[in-house]
Amino acid sequence: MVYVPHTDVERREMLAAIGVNRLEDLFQDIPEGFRYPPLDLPEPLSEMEILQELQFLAALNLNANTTPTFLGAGAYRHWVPSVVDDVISRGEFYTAYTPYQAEVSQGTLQAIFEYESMICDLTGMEVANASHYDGATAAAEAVIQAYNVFRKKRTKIVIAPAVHPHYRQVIHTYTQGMGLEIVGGDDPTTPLEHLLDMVDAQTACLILQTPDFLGRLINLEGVADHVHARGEGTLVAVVVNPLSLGLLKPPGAYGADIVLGEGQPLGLGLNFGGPYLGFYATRMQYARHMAGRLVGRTVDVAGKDGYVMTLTTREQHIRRDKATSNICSNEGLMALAATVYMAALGQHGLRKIAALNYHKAHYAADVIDELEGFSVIKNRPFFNEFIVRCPASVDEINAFLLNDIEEVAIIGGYNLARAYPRLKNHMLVAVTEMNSRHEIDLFAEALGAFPAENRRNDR
Amino acid sequence: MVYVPHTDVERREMLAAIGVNRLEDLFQDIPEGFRYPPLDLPEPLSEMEILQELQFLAALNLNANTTPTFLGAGAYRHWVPSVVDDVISRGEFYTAYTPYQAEVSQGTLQAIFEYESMICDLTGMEVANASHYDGATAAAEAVIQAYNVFRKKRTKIVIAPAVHPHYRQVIHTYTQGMGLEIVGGDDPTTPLEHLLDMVDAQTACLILQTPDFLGRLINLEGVADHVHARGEGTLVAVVVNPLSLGLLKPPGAYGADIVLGEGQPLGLGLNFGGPYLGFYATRMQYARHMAGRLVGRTVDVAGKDGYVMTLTTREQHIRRDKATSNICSNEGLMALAATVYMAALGQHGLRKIAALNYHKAHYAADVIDELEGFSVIKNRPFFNEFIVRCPASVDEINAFLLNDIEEVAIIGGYNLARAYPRLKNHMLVAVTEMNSRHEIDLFAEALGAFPAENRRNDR
Amino acid sequence: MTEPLIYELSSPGREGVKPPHLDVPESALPIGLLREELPLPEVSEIDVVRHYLRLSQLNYAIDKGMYPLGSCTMKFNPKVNEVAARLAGFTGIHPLQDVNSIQGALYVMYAVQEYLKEIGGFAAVSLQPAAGAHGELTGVLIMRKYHLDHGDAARDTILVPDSAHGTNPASTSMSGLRVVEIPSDARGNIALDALRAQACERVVGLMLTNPNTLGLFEEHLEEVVEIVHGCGGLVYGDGANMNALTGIMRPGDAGIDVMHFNLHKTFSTPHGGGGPGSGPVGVAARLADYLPAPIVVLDPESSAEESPTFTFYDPPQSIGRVKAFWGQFGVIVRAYTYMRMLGREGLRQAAEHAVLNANYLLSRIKGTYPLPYDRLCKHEFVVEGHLKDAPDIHALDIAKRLIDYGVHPPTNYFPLIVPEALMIEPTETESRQSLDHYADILLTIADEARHTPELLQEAPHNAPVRRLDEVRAARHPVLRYEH
Amino acid sequence: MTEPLIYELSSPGREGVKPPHLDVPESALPIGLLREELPLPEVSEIDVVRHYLRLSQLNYAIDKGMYPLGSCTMKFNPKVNEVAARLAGFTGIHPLQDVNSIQGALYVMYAVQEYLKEIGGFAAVSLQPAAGAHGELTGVLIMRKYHLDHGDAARDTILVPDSAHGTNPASTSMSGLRVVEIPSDARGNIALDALRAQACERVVGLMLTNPNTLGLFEEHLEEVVEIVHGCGGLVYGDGANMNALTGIMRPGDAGIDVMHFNLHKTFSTPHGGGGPGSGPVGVAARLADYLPAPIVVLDPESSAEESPTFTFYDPPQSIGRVKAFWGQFGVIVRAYTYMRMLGREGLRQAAEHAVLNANYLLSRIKGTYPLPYDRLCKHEFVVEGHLKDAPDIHALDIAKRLIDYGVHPPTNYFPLIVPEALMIEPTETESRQSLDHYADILLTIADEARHTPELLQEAPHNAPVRRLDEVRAARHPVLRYEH
Ligand SMILES: Cc1ncc(COP(=O)(O)O)c(C=O)c1O
Ligand SMILES: Cc1ncc(COP(=O)(O)O)c(C=O)c1O
Repeated sequence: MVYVPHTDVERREMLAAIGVNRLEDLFQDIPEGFRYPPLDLPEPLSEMEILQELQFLAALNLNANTTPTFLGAGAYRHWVPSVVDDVISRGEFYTAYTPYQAEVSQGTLQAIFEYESMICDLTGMEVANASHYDGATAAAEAVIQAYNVFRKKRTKIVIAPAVHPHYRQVIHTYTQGMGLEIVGGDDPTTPLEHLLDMVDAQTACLILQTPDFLGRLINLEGVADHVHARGEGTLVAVVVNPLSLGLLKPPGAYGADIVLGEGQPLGLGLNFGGPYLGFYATRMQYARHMAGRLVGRTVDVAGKDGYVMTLTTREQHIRRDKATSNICSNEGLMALAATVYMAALGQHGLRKIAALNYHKAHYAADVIDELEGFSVIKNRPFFNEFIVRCPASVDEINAFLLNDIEEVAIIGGYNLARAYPRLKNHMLVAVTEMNSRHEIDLFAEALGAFPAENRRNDR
Repeated sequence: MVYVPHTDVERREMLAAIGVNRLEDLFQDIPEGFRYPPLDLPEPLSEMEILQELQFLAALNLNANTTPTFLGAGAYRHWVPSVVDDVISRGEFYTAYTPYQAEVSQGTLQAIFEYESMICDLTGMEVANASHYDGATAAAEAVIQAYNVFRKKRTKIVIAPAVHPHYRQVIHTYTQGMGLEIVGGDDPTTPLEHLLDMVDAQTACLILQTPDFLGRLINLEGVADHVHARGEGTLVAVVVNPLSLGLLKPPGAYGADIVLGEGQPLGLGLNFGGPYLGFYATRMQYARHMAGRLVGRTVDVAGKDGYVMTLTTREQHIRRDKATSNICSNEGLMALAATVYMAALGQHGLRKIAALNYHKAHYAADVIDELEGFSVIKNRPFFNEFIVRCPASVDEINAFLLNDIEEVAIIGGYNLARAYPRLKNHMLVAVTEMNSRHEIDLFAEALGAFPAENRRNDR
Repeated sequence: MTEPLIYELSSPGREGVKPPHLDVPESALPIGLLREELPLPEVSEIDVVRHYLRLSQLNYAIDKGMYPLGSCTMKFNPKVNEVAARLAGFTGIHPLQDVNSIQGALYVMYAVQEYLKEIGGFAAVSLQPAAGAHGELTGVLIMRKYHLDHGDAARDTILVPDSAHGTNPASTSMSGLRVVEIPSDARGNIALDALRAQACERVVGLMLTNPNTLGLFEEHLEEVVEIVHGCGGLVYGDGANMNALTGIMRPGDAGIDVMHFNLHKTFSTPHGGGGPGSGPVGVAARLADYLPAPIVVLDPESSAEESPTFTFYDPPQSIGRVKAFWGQFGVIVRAYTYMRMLGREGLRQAAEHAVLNANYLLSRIKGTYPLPYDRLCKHEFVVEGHLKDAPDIHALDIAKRLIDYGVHPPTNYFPLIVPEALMIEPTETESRQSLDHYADILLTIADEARHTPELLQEAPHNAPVRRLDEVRAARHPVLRYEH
Repeated sequence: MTEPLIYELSSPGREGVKPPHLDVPESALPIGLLREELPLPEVSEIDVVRHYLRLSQLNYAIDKGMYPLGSCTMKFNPKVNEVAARLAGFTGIHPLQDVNSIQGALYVMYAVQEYLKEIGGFAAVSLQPAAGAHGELTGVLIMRKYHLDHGDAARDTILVPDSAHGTNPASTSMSGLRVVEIPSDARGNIALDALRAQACERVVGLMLTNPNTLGLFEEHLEEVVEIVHGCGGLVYGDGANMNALTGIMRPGDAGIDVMHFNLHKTFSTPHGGGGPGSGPVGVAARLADYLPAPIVVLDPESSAEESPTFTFYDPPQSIGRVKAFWGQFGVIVRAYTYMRMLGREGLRQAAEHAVLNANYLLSRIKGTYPLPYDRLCKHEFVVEGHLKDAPDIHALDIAKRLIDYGVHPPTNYFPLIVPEALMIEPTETESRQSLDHYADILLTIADEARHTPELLQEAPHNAPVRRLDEVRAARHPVLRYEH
């Protein structure tokens, strides 16, 4: 046997206890034609062999953590303190499941309660759920929440075109059967005022992002009040980079109804895009419209404090087709990682990390802006990501950075033309606390070395 | 502050409670001339920065685990199942200390009890201690045990010249103040009978090794009886590769009084030579002469089973200068790793790993023996290490293997001339379960490609 | 001892782990946009370590003992999975890196797609969905769009058996479709009459869980598929229970058109206290073009024999993207490790022994606990947690009493069609000793139920907390720490 | 619940984790040499994981709470140390690899040697010793050989203060030398008269622990060194207590000739449930040639400025090798990480706060627990675990009662010169809150000692086991599992 603990004797005895002769007999109820098909799958490997193969495969990838990297666009290379993995590697955490049995799940439950509290503190909101799959699906759930708040009577949704394009796509995917009218367009230069003008009393929600996909910080002071009035209650959902909130005003402070985003910057590795963490917070009045799990504090029969999953009547296992969402398994362990990250850095550390991102990005913008042929778009404040106008297509420049610099590979920024075809030759550059000054200088130098013969003036 | 948890307020209040003003005041009793010296040490680094530096340093080393490696000579590249690190990474194990308070150390104590039991089972002995620093220091402690058994009246020690040269050196270092006469010489071709002839009634112990440093398996059947008789009780200590005991007769079965060795092959990484694990077992009659910690089973006041450190009157903290050894901290965590390794593989797995080592080494010996200019010395059975006579100095061949093979670096075997100058051009080749057939063939091919012009006939 | 909240360990001004140094000049901050308070905890690393270690010890987990939560497949998660997923070459890649710099990762994804195709009998697989329910939504949207694209706009109904998991109807309604519930028959199968009655031109498809949540194999599988296909509908398979069938039967062979897999169940990736999961979706050939974009394919420009390279591909009729990036890659690496380690033979054996274990445990308790459907079960079974001669005892009491014996209770009160359901899924990684231990406890508890019912009603007695007041939690919700 | 032995979980024929495949032809086995039985456990990986997880939860550890074991410096072990030591480029190197292929490792060793030289005020350092006691043996052998090589063969005595750790006399006698004990004076210093009386031409050296095991700095340090040097002896420093002095004072400056460091105390490497430790030895210039071989040096052939390379070097008068390879490399990497992270400033602050914490805790309990020497302490202090108005209570009772409160007891019954000693070393990584908590418990216990002494005498009450019968363990030793 390859993996199961059964010895031959045990297996025989167990079959006898059941009253069958062979393992195959347990599958009599499967139509014979389907039973035991030939399977084109590889032979078993031992642990040593599979690890050797995986080491080989892993080595085929370029590790951004040890490569000068300026790519962000929704996933960021941040430093993860060692304590995070220490905690989430504990079998008691990662081999447990959803805390259905509260009495033997207080560790998970209390940690979720702490997570919810920290997300509230970070965003300035009143209630946060236990997680979504990622920022994009959290955004889709915001639309659904708003739709439900208005008892499916309002069908218009306004989404800022500079909301992460993947998020906008996922919202479209999720809601394709709901008959919604989604407006906002995809011109990222659309002024905020135009978007606000689209809000009307049929609008369930307006979705904004700051820093937006292009890295720009949007001043949303007063916007919620305006939208609430204009839309007669239209909800304002703000997508936000949680790390930026170490520095920036929380959306709760300027009246947002829903704050959500990708929690990956809070102590999760790049991991080729997942598992990540959708965080989601709203106002208490909407708690019962919210998707996802919620943990609350209560007491046991002896009066001792304890934690339980609560307000579960929103959920699929109770309400089935009337549930606020179909979500069941979420990103529990990733939420734990973010909790440990926020705790380990604490308010001082998080402020410092946010400031490091800010200062380093601005330093990088300054040095790049000085390069012949490259210019940084600086008309808006930014956090850790900014736009560089380049003298050639971003793909060409990135290929040059990756392959043609001596002794080093550099992972360049995101090609904005992919998301916004009009933004040809525009690179979205991300800089975090992991980019040393040396790396930034190297990057600028490499950009500067992009050959004249490949530069074009037609931009 | 760089690392301590104290806030400024707390520090002030604490100083006030003590009745001093400043931290410096706590050091008034230090002569002023010595106090607060200038220190030429580097500036503090954050966790991210030091890890980046360490990643850089680690990458400067050639990782034998991912390089075809044929080097052994006392430290072996073996596969370590993932479960080993999982267990020894648990904070409850690795951030505890010696289990002085048994009631809150039952985890450590029971694990040591299991370790001692497994070492007894593996070696065929009656009692094993909780560990020594490594195989070499365990060997030195065997000499001291024997010396103590004969109440320091016997001063002659016979050591086989094919005992690991480092072990012999450490024995010399340890015992340099004891006035012992250590005989046995350093000609590894000395026949066993000659060594046995050196034993007399003044001899406290005879130390043998199998597989010996040259990889040879020595048949020790009857040797202990012979030595006991000839030496009127002379102790026989056998140094052994614990993994070989998955296949081979345990020294306890042929009458050894002490069995010891390096536990590294039992689930410890190469780690550039440490931390390793000295294992040590003896007969019950000598338990009170043994060095190191011992854990035994007992009961608590309610009659429940539990484990405690016992027979502590042998130890330095009780007996001070009369102790059997000065050992205090030992290799607790490494013993735990070995315990988990032995448990995880179990009797079947350990047998199989031992057999893999045996078969692969013999396969390698066969293919190398066929190479022009290379011959394997096969007059004795071997386990996973054997001698190859080479057509040039081993250092030259190793440099060739490391640097001159296309697309791959190979770590060749041990240059026996370092330990035994007469064994010029003799390479000690180790082959384990981690050497795939492909690696072995590659190695043989590379040896075969050693250039004719660098070969010499003067051997 | 109760563990305080991490907030309660704060000391004003205390710093945690140290961020790196600032090695560039400071820039002016955007004054109007800055926050004032940031009321996060102020603790040191040692506080964090101790706090979460102590919390962790309040948890039960697979790594502590048997955890037979029905429908969840709480099998052992081999430790090698964790090592594999933490290889720097996997954890350190950015999802938007140049495809030439991520070939190792793409290979793993490609291989997992291929293996799942083979295991499920499907023409194509997407790894993007993040969990089972996410896979369901994906699958239902695929079915919906398929009909739309074929001019079948009137189809608005999904048939869902009454034994289905709550995510099935919930996914349906999220897709904007209508749920029609189909009852079960006396043997736990889908009631064929009822199904026939509902099989009409409004049907998008049927969501079939097989083995169903009773742990029973659908005995009329071929008829069921025929009926649904017959009315132009598609059959969705809820693959949460594939641990019963891997290597034994390929759902695609039986006509299942779409199915999600739960890598966190069948393929041994850890449940993480509630996630992350991974819910790849496999589809029959006619639905391949509808999969969420993108999926990993062999680069058509590379030579497959010599050195194949991999790239992303957007299926032309795709329902769209269901997640920001490519899927739960870290989970996928673990599943790959597991599948490769077990191989053809091992995967089949895992299913066989999952079924062996469930039937064995059932055989040990079935005289004692009422069994609503007395058939060979598959990987799990459902009994009633309600004993004739202990009328005041409920499934919940039995569940809580199990805690006192140091094991984890089964799923309870699901599936809904069995009163006082106890749904038990031991999984194949439990040894016979472990099953016997669990059975012995269940038998002891049945005895206690009769003779000392209060022991059950007041259970648990020796858990970190006693029974918690859920009503209070819901009536007076305290959902965050108040400063 | 008691956890069975791993042997008791065995099932005959059960296999654990799977070894790799045999990919070469089998060879004939050496028949006469083969074993028959191999009575190791037969368990699966899941059994192993659960068993050791459950065992681990029976332990107390720094990661659970304060662990003020005097003389052991149970400071927090930063988690980054563990990551550092597990980098594949460190764990995967063979100790006998070509030096050109291990330059990163040699650099780390070289740097640690340099840092320890600077911290200790020494001319040279060897990292080979595996623990403190091993360092002592090394140091004493160095002193012995130094005299021998200088024709001073009559020297056979090591002076050891009565407050010394047991390893000091034990190391002395292992070196073949004679121990002469020197008493302490009323302030806890070495009694100078007694020292003078013994200072003669038989003296190899004095073993000085400073601060001593009472946590007190030797107030006559300069006289002590002068007296010993005056009679031609050397002064050995037991550096176990360097956590009080790092960055504050360099022992070498005060004339200490040899000293071992405990990396597992002062430099935050974890104690591992009893080890591994690491006990590097630093020496003054005149002893540098005696260090155990080999040590790491700058390769004289490399250009130190451009790209220095490192190599091994055998000191010419070396006492020899004390360990098979180069030292506890994995421990050394952790210590390097710690030293670099704290840097000059942080190392000094660590010592300052270690002393602050000890004095603060002392200030909180000193009215209650008798303090034999009322002075400023350094990193630790010793009180009597014997209260005037609770004559039947012993240090052991207090220690065991502490367990009931969820903290770890101090060292007890050491040093031997204080009756009923409780030796308390909080370390700098404990916060004020943690110290107050511990002090509160100690004060509560003192109260209990007077009013409910049986609570102490029967303690612990809520540990995994109650007090264990040590006499029985020693009289009827059961030292292994019997099949
Ligand atoms: C039968 C069944 N379907 C679907 C799901 C949903 O899967 P997930 O939790 O991964 O979303 C579950 C989860 O328990 C299930 O048991
Ligand atoms: C003062 C003193 N010296 C020496 C030692 C021995 O150190 P090690 O346990 O590392 O051998 C100790 C250990 O506790 C000690 O406290």
